[in-house]
Amino acid sequence: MIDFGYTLNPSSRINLDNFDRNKFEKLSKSEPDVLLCIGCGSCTASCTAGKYTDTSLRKAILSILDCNEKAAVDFAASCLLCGKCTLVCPRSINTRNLLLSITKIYGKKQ
Amino acid sequence: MIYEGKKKIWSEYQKDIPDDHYFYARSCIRQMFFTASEQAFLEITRKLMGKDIFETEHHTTCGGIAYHCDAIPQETSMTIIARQFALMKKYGYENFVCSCITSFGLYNETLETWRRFPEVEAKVKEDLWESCHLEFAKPKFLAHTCDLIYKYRERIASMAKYRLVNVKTGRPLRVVEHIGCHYSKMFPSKGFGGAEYPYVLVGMVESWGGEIIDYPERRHCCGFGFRQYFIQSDRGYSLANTYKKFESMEPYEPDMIITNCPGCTYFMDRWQYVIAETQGKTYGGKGHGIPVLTYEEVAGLVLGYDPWDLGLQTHQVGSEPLLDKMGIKYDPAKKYLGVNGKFIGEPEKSPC
Amino acid sequence: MKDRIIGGYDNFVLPFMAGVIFLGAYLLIGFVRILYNIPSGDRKKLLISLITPKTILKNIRDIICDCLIHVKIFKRKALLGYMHASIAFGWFMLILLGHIEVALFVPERNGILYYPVFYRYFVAEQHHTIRGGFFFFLMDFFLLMVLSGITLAIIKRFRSIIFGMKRTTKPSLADRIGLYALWSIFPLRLLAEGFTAGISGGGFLTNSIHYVFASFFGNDLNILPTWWAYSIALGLFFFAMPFSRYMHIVTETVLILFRNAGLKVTKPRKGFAEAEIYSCPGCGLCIDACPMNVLKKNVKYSSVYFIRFLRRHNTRKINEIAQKCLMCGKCSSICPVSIDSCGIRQAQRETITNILPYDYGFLKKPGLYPVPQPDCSTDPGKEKVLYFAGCMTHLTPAIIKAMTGIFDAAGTDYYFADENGGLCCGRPLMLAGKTRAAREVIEANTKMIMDSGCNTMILNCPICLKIFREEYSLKGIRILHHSEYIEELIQKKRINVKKNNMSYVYHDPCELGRGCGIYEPPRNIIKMLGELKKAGKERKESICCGGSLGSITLNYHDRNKITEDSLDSLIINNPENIVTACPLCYKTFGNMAEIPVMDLAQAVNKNIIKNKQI
Amino acid sequence: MKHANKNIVIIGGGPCGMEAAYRLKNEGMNVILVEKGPSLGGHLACWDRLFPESIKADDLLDILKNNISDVNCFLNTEIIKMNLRNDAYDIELSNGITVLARAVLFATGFDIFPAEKKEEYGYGIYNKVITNKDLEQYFKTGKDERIPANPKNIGFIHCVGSRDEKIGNRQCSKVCCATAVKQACEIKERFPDANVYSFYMDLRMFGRHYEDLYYKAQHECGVRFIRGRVSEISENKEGKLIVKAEDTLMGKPIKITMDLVVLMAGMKNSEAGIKTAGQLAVLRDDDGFFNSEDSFYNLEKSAYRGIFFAGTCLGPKTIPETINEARSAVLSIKEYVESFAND
Repeated sequence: MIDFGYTLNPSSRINLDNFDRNKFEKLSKSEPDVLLCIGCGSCTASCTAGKYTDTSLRKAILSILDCNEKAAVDFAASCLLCGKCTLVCPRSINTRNLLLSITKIYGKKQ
Repeated sequence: MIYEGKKKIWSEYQKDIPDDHYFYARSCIRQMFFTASEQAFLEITRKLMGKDIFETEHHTTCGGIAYHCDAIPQETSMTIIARQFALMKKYGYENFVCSCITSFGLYNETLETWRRFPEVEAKVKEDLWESCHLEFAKPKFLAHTCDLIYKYRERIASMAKYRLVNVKTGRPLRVVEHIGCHYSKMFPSKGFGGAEYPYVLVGMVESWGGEIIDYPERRHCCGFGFRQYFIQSDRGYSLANTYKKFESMEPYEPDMIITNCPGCTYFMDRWQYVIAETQGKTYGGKGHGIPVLTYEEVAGLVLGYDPWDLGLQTHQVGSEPLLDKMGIKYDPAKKYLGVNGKFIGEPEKSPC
Repeated sequence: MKDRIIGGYDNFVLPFMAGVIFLGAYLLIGFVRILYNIPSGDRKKLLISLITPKTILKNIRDIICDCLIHVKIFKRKALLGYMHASIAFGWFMLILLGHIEVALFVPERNGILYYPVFYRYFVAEQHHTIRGGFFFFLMDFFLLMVLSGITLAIIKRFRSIIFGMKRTTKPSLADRIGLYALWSIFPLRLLAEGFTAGISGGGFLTNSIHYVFASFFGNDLNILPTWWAYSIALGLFFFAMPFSRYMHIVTETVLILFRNAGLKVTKPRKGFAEAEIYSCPGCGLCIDACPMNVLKKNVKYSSVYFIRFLRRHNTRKINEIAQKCLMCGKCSSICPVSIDSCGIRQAQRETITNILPYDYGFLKKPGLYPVPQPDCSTDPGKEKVLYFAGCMTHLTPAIIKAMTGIFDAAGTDYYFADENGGLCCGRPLMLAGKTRAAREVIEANTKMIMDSGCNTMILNCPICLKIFREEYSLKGIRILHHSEYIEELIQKKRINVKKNNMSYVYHDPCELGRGCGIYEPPRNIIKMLGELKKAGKERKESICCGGSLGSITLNYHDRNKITEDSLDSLIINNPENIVTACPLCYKTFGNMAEIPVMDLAQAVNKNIIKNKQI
Repeated sequence: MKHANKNIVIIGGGPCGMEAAYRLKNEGMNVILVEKGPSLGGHLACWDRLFPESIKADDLLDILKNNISDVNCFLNTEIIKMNLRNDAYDIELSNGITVLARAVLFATGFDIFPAEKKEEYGYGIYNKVITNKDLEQYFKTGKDERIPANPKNIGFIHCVGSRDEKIGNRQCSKVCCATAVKQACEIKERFPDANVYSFYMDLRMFGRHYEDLYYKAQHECGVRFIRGRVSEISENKEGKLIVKAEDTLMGKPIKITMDLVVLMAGMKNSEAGIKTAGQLAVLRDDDGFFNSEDSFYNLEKSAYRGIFFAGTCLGPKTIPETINEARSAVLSIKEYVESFAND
């Protein structure tokens, strides 16, 4: 192999063909509200932890749907479960259980 | 794939260009790397077809690469282009044909800018006079050299010595056609067949007996991308683009790639080697790579020119397997012999 | 008085003896297991409590009050209390008197387990003995008492509403066996003693039975079969006991000892929790208490069923119920046995959520929480207030405005800790069972509070209050709910409020009332503002607003039903305003109430008399 | 007293024309309904079910048809000539009949945007790309060779030919969002194992109960809504479709292989309607739809006396809106006709 001083950049593209439907069905059984997100971003805007770090339920849900489970857990892992997002969600998503379920189903146990 | 649907689209994108009397402008890249292609164009049009294609040593680059790299402003490139057109007028031509897709795109862009913003045209006119003392002119017809070959495709087919057919199996060769982005993506109506399913190369391949492959990433850029290539730290993106294309076409087992753009020929050819070196992946049968040819080279092969006269030895990917498939005779010993049998040097063998 | 049967034995005692031995062995093993599973520190506490005179007295009092008399149930509903007390106390007295009789009349049979139980069979009585007559009367009296209780129990099975219960527990199989055995024990005893009364003598009840039956049957052939039946019923009951709700008869006393020793739930299924689980009498009072049960489908999540599944080790169900609960604590507060089922739930949640990944690396970032440099120049005794609004309050700016208004009116020197947003208190994490994560948050908050140099911390969110009081160690800092602080301000005349002619109803937030025991300060304040009306259910029976952070899985629509139910209870006496003292209750009610809802701070701030000097 | 001319020509036999014909007939007018096609019903006749409640389109069509069983309907007929003469329009029809109409109602409706114009989506080129209308036909007949037996992934692409300056249609077609969501639910009901994706730019669920439909699509049908316009579709070797878009909420490009793609083709003013109106030099807006006298109070009136508009020739709208417009146009026509009787 020759070092050209550059190499092939990895693709940033989401390949939805890799979507793990079984796992997602497990999640939607654990918290059916996951299906209701309309991506408005209220949760992220109100997030207590979000002031300090990249916490976002919206992005966590999207990351799961976009086959990036690791990112989903990262977006959920800094959640303090304070529940503000539950109050601001226009779709009344049970956000806390959703966040817990995401870490439960997609995260590694500590 | 519904072929009739495509035909319908093709019928909607047919442009009207004359088939003779052109002022010819060369391509910076092609005259460096694929010199024989431009020569083949002149040979075919002038000698075989008997057309009047005029060329002058006074013409220059269009400035496209510098423009697309943000190295020069649009005003500069427009003035350069105005000078080219002025030369055309000066030598008594009103049709302009260029060998480069980047130029073709930029000429179109410039003409469209002038059409929409007459004050810009007036300014350029002034600048041209101030700098060159040349009379401003706009071509009546603007064409790319592939448009002309496309126009002559049936005549070439009638004179053909070889066809794009595998002589051993009798099957048409599977050909990937790659159109330079600036041919019709900016102005779909300026290209034969429009932007989605450009017909210009498809028409040639069909006339000469080949079979077109429609692979998912056919629209994708070859990866040149100007800044992506010229800035070394971004070169990985350029490479990734090409890689994506090859990954997409690989399952169709293409026998060759035909392109109409200088950059595309260069990058689809050279990057195959870099992909092999960095990713350990080679395409084409037996890891030979997929030969990437210009349309003039393909026309030349079909017409029976000697492959080495067409400059196929200057390609990174060897064209011998393709020549064998087409049943073209060639002398391997003469591959690296230039004009008057002078040795032009030989690439190092890859250590692996 | 003398032994009627030579050798003092008959085969019919076998079922009873088998039952007693089985039960005894089961209890012994269970007790040792529980002792083994409680932390060693707790064991030491228990030992000390058992030799401390004060706790001994408390233990005796609690056992009599709770286990025998069932004072708590009496307080709720006298008839229900009587039902429980008559059976428990009556039976206890029958056993006690049986032993006294054995000790007095046939002391040589002391220590034979079955003797006091089947005393009438084994001991022939001289009818004219006054001493005997006295016991005959007592025995019959208590038997009658038990029988009356049993009769009520049977009625309750079919018409529970008479006893103030809308819903009762659905008995399990073991419960049914125990239940029918229990129902039959005493009538059978009555029959057995009645048949035997001709030989052994009897009191007003047994003798009467004897006369009635003698005129029918005229022989003694029924004596032995009825004693057999009585013994079998007892044996069956004892066998069923460990698997049924009747286990509480024994376990409850152990639980009282544990609780008075200051033990708490650490593991969901072991140690103290196990004592609690087996102490559940399955009475079902928690079913009506549970705010979730406004929807019938939620009845299955009641504490009594939670405990039943815990006994059965049905992890799936246990987890489901543990995560559904609002953790409002109402079931525990009305539980006759005071089982801390929320504690068990929280411990169960820990088993699910404490292992989940989390990343609070951001807590370590420098400058996370800017605090003012403590001002050392001023008098150290001077009040320095730190106001911590909490996450929820940031969604209710009206409360913040009212709080700062009150502070300004009182001239309080305060620092608003999370004015630009702060950390969560950690209580929601605790409630969700993420205790490890909660500790990290507590640590970060503690540092901030200690750095601020305050000596008083004011919270208007009871959720925060509970964890700050229970889990934080903030030495030298008074932690006050705003209701307590405002009451203090008024008492000290630092602020003056005017009384208006409005009427108010006060909603006890779960975390403030049942959680922190604060019931009076808000009421005292409201009384100074206007008329305080009563709610349908209040104080420790207050119905959760439905917004609780306690529940993990309860969805919005089910929560709404709870909110409606809670509001119905609040407006029963047509108040003009609803006052609460929790931002979450305020927000939850605010969305649905038809009359104005306000936080205590808002109510006060609106009626504050501004300083006339200005 | 002059002989009262109560002839009204209605151009277009869709829901709008049919409803207007019925109401005008009830008002005692002499109605002539002209329809260029072989049957009444317009696009409604091609539809299976209507959002949001999923009622059968045929049920509505039957009602509309029954109402006008005694109205003069000329099918397969076009307007050849139309001239204003003495406060009436002299209209020559392609079947040789000439009518002197007091008023003319344009109920010319809309054309579905020709989806093949969005070349990058490959309608008419790829086998597995269909339009909303094709899907309705499939729902109705159960037959469409392009729809595979067990599709794994099905994609709906919103705004095909709507909100697209490139293609010459800048306006929102208004009904496609709700249609797409309805169809997504319906196809999920047909193929429960399929993953259904919906690529939208904005979801404009403006009407009553539409949001419920959206809710249902998410909650019950598990439709994945992706906010991003599809940029291109290609066919792979197996003839499946590779769809590229951006998940704009994540800011990342997406690629997915689909077994079926449904294009939500939008609405444009009917070419036939434009041609007919051209004879009167009726003004059209930039979006191609006819211009009313004003767009608030006199929506149904044109700048010409006796020429009235109703329905989708005035812009994209739903069927209930169309029917309401038909009724309001009837009121105006009646007023107009009666103004002559009072002379």
